[in-house]
Amino acid sequence: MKICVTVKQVPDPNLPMQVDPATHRLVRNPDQSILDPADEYGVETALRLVEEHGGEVVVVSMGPPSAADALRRAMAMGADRAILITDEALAGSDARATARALAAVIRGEQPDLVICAIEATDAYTGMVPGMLAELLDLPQLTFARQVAVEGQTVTVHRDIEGATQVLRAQLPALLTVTASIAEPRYPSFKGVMAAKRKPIDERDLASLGLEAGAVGAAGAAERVVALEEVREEKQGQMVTDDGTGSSVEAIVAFLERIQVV
Amino acid sequence: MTKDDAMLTGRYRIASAAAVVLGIALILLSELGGVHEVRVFGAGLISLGGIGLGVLAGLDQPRRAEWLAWVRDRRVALGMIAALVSVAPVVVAFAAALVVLPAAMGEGRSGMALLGGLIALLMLMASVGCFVLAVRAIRRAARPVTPGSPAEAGEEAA
Amino acid sequence: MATRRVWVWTELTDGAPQRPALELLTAARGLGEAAAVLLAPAGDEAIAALGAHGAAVVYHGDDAIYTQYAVEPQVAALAALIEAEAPDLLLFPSTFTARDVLARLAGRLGAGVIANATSVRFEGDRLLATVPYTGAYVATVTLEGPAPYLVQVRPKAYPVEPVGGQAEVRPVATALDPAACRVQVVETVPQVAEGPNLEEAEVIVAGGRGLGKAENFRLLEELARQLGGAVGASRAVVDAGWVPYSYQIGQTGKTVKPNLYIACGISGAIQHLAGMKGSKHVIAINQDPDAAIFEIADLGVVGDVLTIVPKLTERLAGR
Amino acid sequence: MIPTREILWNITALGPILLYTLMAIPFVFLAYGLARRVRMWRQGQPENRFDQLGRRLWHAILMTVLHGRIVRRRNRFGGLMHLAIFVGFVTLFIGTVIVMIEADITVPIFGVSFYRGDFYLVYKAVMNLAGLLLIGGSLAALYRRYVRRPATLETTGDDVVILAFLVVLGVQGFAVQALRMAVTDDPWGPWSFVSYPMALTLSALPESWLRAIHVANWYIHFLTNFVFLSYVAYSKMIHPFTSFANVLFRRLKPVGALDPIENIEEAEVFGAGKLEDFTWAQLLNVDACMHCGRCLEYCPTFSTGKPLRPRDVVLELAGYMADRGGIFSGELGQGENSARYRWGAGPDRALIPDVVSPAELWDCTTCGACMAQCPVYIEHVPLIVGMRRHLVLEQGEFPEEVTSVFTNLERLGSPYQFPPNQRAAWTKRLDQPVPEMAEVAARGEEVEILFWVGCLGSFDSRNQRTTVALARILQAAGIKFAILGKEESCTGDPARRIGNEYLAQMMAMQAVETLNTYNVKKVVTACPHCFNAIKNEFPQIGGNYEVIHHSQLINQLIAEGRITLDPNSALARGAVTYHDPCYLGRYNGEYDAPREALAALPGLELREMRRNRNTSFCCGGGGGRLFMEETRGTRINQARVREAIDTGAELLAAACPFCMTMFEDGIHGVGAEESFKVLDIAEIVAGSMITPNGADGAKEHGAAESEGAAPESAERPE
Repeated sequence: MKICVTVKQVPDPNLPMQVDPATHRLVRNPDQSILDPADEYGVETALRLVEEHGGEVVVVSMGPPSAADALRRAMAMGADRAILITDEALAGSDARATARALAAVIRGEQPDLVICAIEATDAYTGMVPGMLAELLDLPQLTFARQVAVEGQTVTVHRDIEGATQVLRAQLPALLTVTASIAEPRYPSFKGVMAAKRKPIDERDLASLGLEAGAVGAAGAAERVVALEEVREEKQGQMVTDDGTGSSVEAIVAFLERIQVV
Repeated sequence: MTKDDAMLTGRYRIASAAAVVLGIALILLSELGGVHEVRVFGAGLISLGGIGLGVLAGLDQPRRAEWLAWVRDRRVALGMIAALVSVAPVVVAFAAALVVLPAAMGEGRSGMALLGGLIALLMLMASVGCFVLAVRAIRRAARPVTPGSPAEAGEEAA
Repeated sequence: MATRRVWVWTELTDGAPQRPALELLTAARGLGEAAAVLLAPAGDEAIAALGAHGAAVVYHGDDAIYTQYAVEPQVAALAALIEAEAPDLLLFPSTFTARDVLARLAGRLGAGVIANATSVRFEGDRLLATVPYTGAYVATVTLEGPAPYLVQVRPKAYPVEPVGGQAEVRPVATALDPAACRVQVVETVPQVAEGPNLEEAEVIVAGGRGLGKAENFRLLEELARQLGGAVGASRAVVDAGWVPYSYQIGQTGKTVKPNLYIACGISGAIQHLAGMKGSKHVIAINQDPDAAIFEIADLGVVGDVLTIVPKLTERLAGR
Repeated sequence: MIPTREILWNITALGPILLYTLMAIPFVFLAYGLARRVRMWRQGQPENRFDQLGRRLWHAILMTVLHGRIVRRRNRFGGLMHLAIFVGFVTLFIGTVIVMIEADITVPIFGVSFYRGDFYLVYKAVMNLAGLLLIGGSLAALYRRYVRRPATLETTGDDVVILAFLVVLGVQGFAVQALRMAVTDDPWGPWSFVSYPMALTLSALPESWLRAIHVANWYIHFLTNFVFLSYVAYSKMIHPFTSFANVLFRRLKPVGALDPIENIEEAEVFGAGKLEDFTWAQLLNVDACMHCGRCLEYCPTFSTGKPLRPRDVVLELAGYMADRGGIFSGELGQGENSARYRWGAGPDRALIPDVVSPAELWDCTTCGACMAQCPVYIEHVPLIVGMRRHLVLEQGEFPEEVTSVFTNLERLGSPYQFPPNQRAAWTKRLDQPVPEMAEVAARGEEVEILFWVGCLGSFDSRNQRTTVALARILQAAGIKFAILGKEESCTGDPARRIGNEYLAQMMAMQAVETLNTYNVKKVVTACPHCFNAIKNEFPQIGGNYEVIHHSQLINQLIAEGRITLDPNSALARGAVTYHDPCYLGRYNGEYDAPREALAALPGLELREMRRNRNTSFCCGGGGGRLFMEETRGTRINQARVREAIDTGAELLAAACPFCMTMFEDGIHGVGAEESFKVLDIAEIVAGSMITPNGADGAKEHGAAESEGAAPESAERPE
């Protein structure tokens, strides 16, 4: 079984994020960028499936050359191979442009399964997997918290509003996986060293047969018009209860403000 | 081990064995021929040769030794016999002392003789006690070990 | 200029339109002529409800196939409908199925999408949407290229406003090949009322030693039920045997990242913080004004948990 | 008449012939067994333990012959018992050699006899005393094993057989002497004060009988000796050799420093997954264990019912090694020796998890109590960390909770998920600013000392109070200091002790680079783990600094009068007990400074816990345990808190942020938060300082310290 996992290098979500005011893009400092934690679940899922059924795990990413680090991390976890789509013309891609580039590579790989995170930790639109499924003409099974493959059938358990659901489809198919699917492994040092020796297949636009106008900022439909920094810093508001539950109103007001009620 | 090493080891082994044989000859000479000056050299050669043989065998590749297996298979019985043999003469000596204690007390110095009897009694008890404990321990050690895993043992502890 | 035609993709729960769809109808009315797209077998009440909330038109497809998890038939039908009717804007809520349909539809149409919008408006012909970005920024974004534009809107961004209209029903009769639905639903089991598990809960109510005794944990369970959340605990409470280890949040327990974390009687040792620091919003209730938990709380309440929590539960139940 | 006796009395020429000829046998056995062991040890990795031979030799004599660690106040019975057996055995052995020298060398070769006169008389008395010591000591040992039965002691068949041997050998000796004197009626008999009364009693027997029994005893005595000597190398009686060798070749580097994996990027083996991955000295270590059980006495895991027992880990390895080395079987791969050990099942087992289970390995807090107690200097912690390294680096296996610790260290430089730019957040609580090294360097200035805050001191609000208190003390004393702020990162201590050597080295190298960039000379820290790493492990990678622990600095400042304490401090009143952090006390020998600092406050009455100083009982947080759930046995931190409460103190003085975290948890765990509290030494001193303004420090800063205390809805402090 061949599994393609899409991964992304994102700025460490624990560090303050910065946006370039001129380009309206996230400042991506390679030193502070990591393999998207959300993607680790997909890599882990793929590794477990391959451990069970045999096969190959190929991680695919689009990004600057420094995104190779994220791919190495995935390979240190155990992925066999990595493909990095990197081209200056790709900068500024939106979901649509990203999906096109990824689809171009994955189409060539002919995998049995494509596994994606539900959404990336930096942009969290969650649109790429669905677009990718359409572009690759694959059935999509989303929000999986449990996956099983039997023969040519993939079965997925998912939690949706108020219910749990079991979905089934024939391979090839595309999955998106949630954080409860499996605890991602921490790569052993052996894995890290092995990953250093594994090749990263770099692809540029020309090799993918994509037009520069279809991807990158030029191919993006979504455009940022304005960016405003919100000082929605944590208020750290303190209320002292008078002993009769007087603070309840303040709590309710807070709940309303954050739209929980 | 290289070929040279093997040759060297072979030579050491011959030398050690020769030392033991020569040592034994010197001892016989010393005791039977009354040449007591050579006794210490005989003893020295036997010791050195013995050590040499032991070290060479110890550093060598382990190999199956039939007689060792024979000993091992009979180790409980051998242990029992050894225990009995080592204790028997002292038991006889101290038991005899206790038997003749009344007679010894009759010869004057009765206090000292009584003390001697007491010491003999204690020594006898210690010997017999140790004999019993050793026999028990030898039998217990021969029992097969119950296999188990460290983790199981840990749960037991917890 | 013709009136803009704004469609709202609609889902039903128990035969009634879901609340997010009704919110989007409010948004759609403000932008032009509102229509609802309802691809599901539905009764008259559902259609009427959509009309009552401002849908001038309801595009209704009632093929039985839609009762399934029918993303592909939906996309096929929507694509055909869009080609035929050429709407200006489609609004989608943020539900699981809406997201699946929207993304796939965008792929089919080769269109861009704005996700997570908190407001949508037009400036001339230009669509503008507000999207929170990385937590520290709010971006105003647009979509380039020809209509229709696809936008996914966050829940509760717009209020539900009944206006008492009546919708015209236009049947959607796209020919659908049952084989086009490649994903089958094997079973759907309604979730038991226990609420979500800790790792996935959007709201967590967690208790510490400040609760005094094991029985008081019940108060947290009631509040959690009211908020649709889960109950967690600090290590001290688990150590004391009040609740099982599966409740433990912290360095040596579970790591959680809910939208809202309500810490009740928890002092906030680093071992606990390590497990819940990723929470988006934190409310802390504690008697001790020096408690470390207040340092990471968005709202700190100095007071008695045993008084405040039941009051809060009662107050929320009354809404 | 000159006192002497006939040597080989009543023995024909056959006696010496047999005696000397058969001597080859015990020598072969002994040499074979010893050589087998040496061969086994040599399967280990190379390591230089042949440096400083003089020091090594003296220390080995001190610790073995002179019983340096064997006789201790806390192990008096066992220690004195051992000493008695040792002195008795060695004296008797030397005595035998003396007789041999007389009979075989000086008389036959040189015609000189010295075995006479006063020497002979004293000899007789000494030998009788030695015999008594040997028998008495051995009987005491049996009494200890069968009657006293300390929990830390387990008795094997081997133990009993050896003790029985020793008793019987002693008794045989007395019997031979008594029988001889009963016949010869030795006029100097009373000098042999044990044998003499028996000789008197025995003399009532006919001489022929006495002679016959004497001969039998004489032959059996030397044969028993030969059997015993032959048995030595295959039993724990090998210990005079292995113990001596083990102490001789012990690790001389600081006990707090773990040896790094050299050149890790090029290494092929990480940690110990097979026996051969240990160094030869470690294999010797394993073989030197005599299962005395002292390592268990202060072991936190043994005391709280966890699977890990350091003694058993060592014994399991020893049994496994014996199986694999084939001492008895003569063939590699026969499992005869496993019988000595509890879980013996042959040599086909994997080191981990069959011989040593991961549960055992993860239980260890690396507190070092086992190593401090071991009379023969076995180093358990490096063995355990070696196997942890294998699990982490090769297998990627470790408790789930640790994953976040590793990823946080990798990405954020701290085991907890806090960004580096929040490291200096605590400084806002001080009236005076605390400069960061980068600013100081930019101004071209220098500081006296760098305050290494540490991760817990930086991010954990409880330990931030200690940090703030220490900074206030430094400011009050007028010390020019700076912090690294966002440039500080973990020293690698937790990662290293969990076994992630690669990550630990990266962390340490980064820290050393930062410190060297600013040309730091002197470092103070409130964290004994940072202290130990900077002091003992950073020199491994080119970081050499003078490092002092905050308790030492505080004590010094008090002694020099640079800070003034209020004798009526409200904070420092009543009974207090001090907990020795493992990484400050046992690992770095500092027991006094914190106690002296507390003694400077007259309102405090220091009460010692039962386990203190080098027998201090771990808080449970070391070795990465702070970050792992304690799933087995009872809680270590609660055991220690109860012990502290049992002293009658209401205040526990801590000197380590790990301990602080464990104790805060432990106090809640035992439900003592109303009546008992824990404060760092720095908090106690800072809270009792008279500041230059003349105000009582505790009152003035008490409020400022209680962060977030602002009553009505106020902005957060930072």
